[in-house]
Amino acid sequence: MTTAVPAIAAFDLTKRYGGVAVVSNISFSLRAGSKIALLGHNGAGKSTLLGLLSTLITRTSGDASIAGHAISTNPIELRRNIGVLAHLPMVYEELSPLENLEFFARLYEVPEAATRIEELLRAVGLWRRRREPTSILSRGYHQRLALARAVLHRPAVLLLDEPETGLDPAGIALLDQLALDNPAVTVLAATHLVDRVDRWADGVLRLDRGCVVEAPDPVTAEVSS
Amino acid sequence: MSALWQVLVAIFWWVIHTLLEPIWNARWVALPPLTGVMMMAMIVGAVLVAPREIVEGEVQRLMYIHVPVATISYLAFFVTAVASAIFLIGRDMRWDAIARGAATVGIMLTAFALLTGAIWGKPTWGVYWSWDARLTATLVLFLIYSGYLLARAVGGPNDEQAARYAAVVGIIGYIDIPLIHFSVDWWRTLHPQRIIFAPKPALPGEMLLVLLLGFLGILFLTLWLITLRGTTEYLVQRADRVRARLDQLERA
Amino acid sequence: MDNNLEFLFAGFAVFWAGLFVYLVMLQMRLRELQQEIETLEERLAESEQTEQSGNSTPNSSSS
Amino acid sequence: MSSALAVFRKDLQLAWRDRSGWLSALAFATISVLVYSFAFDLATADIRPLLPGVLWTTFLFSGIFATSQSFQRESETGTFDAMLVAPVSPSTIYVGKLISNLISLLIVELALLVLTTILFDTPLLTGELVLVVFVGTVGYVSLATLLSTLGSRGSARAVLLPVLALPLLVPLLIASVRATGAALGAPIDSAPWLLLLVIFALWSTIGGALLFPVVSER
Repeated sequence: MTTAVPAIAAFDLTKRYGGVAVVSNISFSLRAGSKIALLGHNGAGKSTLLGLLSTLITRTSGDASIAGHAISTNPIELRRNIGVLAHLPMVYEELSPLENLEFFARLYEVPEAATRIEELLRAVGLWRRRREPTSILSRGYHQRLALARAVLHRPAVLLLDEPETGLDPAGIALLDQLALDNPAVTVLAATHLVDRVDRWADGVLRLDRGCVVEAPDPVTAEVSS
Repeated sequence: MSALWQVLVAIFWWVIHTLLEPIWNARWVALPPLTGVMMMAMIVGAVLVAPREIVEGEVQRLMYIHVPVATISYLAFFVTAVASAIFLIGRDMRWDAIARGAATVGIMLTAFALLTGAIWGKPTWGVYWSWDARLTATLVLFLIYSGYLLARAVGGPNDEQAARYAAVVGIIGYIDIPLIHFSVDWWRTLHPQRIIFAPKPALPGEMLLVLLLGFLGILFLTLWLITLRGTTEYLVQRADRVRARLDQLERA
Repeated sequence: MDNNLEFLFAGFAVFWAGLFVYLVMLQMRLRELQQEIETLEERLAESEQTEQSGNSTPNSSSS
Repeated sequence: MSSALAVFRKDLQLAWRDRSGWLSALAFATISVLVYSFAFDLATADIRPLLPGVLWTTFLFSGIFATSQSFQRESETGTFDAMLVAPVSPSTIYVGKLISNLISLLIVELALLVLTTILFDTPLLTGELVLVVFVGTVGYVSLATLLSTLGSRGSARAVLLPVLALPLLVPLLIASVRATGAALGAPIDSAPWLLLLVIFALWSTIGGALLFPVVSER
């Protein structure tokens, strides 16, 4: 009987650019379902850590695993379980919100994609304008569309890089509903809105110059059958 | 990775460590004198020992430099391709330094081949450049690996992304060689038949001997240059790493 | 056809001179780099001292 | 493979919606042909020996130019990362992008063939010629798609890509020009140029698919 497999875990994860270790021997483990705020000054390595965990950035040494899949051995299986939100909008400006989600639904092979897409577009308030080219939508709607793309395939883990950027209060409420307050999901979100953190986060992972200075207590003894 | 693949990789590294390591360690001791002796023998051979070619006259003695240099430049690019492949597998930046060093040496060798070929060609065929199949192939290689260096220079000495990209160019460039030779050979050939590698050697004994000296001389020279150049690239990487480390500390 | 000695000398000169210049440049570059690395590593050792004594935050090791 | 089709369909949608990509390649190709016509005085001279060279240099330059544009757009808006984060191997993304680049460039090339047929009143759209153009385009597009991931450092990239790709494409250029010449009825020389083209196309497609994950890493 496997108890408490950490949703996200890192083992001496390191990323070196030339002589500088931007992420240096980082180890932590996060319980499934927990909501962790990733804090730290600019250049502390937050985005690089999120990039390493989402397999977008290749590690220099060490390892990490998400939902039991290691980035070193089966990154494809790992990516099935993560939803990613980064600085760049990561949506196609020339395609409409509907076409954007249809493409990603095919890429992720989402079952009954049409209903899922409609449900999400309605949730983020883009259903009425689903056929217009995304380029004419405001930055906030880009972020909402990106959020919808991140949760489209119902991932167990969400890796969000400053998800609040560009969102108005209604958008932030959506972020809470879809991700931060969603019990079924583990979230690791880098954020600068520190005053909101204690409202949604049940733990903090703080980085300083590539090292962990504060982390939630590691997932207790793993007993696997 | 499948078990078989891991076994192969393990054997590969065992070969590298047990066989090549000692040779690699002895490089500074062995290579310079060997190169010196061989090059001396080559000069004496080319100028004095080898008989004068009746038709082409004295300038034909350039063959003892041109042919070895043109041939061994392929070895330099082979080192680049293999070092690039090892870098892509092990991601160890030292192999990137060796690949880059070998490419630089390879480009220099091809430049010498083209130059001596032109100087040899002028009195013999009346033209500096004759679009001959083999010279053209050498020129194409010169361009490909100049592109390799340009692609590598896009990033800094320790820029892994630029190193990976350049490694791909280094490997593709080498695999392209047979295709280049086929297309260029069918396209045009003026060069005298391969007098050395022709089934029956058209060269008298002494010429062959001196040519062999030339090959050995250029071979050791190339190995020595690749080691020198590789070490330089490695030191550039180390300096860049320490400098980056210093910036980080001073900025903090 | 045998008065092409000047081409022979030209060919040899190009090769040997080019090689010699390249080797000399390479050796100088190598020596210069070795010195530069020594000075850089001394400065690094010093500033790592000041960093250790200065504050206790852990810092990453350099390779 | 379905994800490769997804990438392919999305790219075609993109190419249709944002026509600037391949339209600028078509404009570039057309202008090149006109420039060659003036330069080589193609109006009067017997163009048969020159036409294959004119066609293929135009194809190569406009193809490399269009492929690098399409990739730069994806990497700037972060959509390339969005695909890399999907549970698919980068090679399937490469296959998807390869096919969509191939289709849009084949359209540009066929349009150019029609234009050249009109301009120089020579029957170009023969079966054999279209086959040669297809195989040659597969060859250079697969290499260009692989190399278009070159890191973009300012303007250097727009120049650097052709400088990097063209020497590698020399065998393809020679073979395609000779095969096109043969297709146009030039005196057949013994070399099996189409075979060399097919080998090159296979070589660069397989090499591209295998090496794409390496160049798409960050």
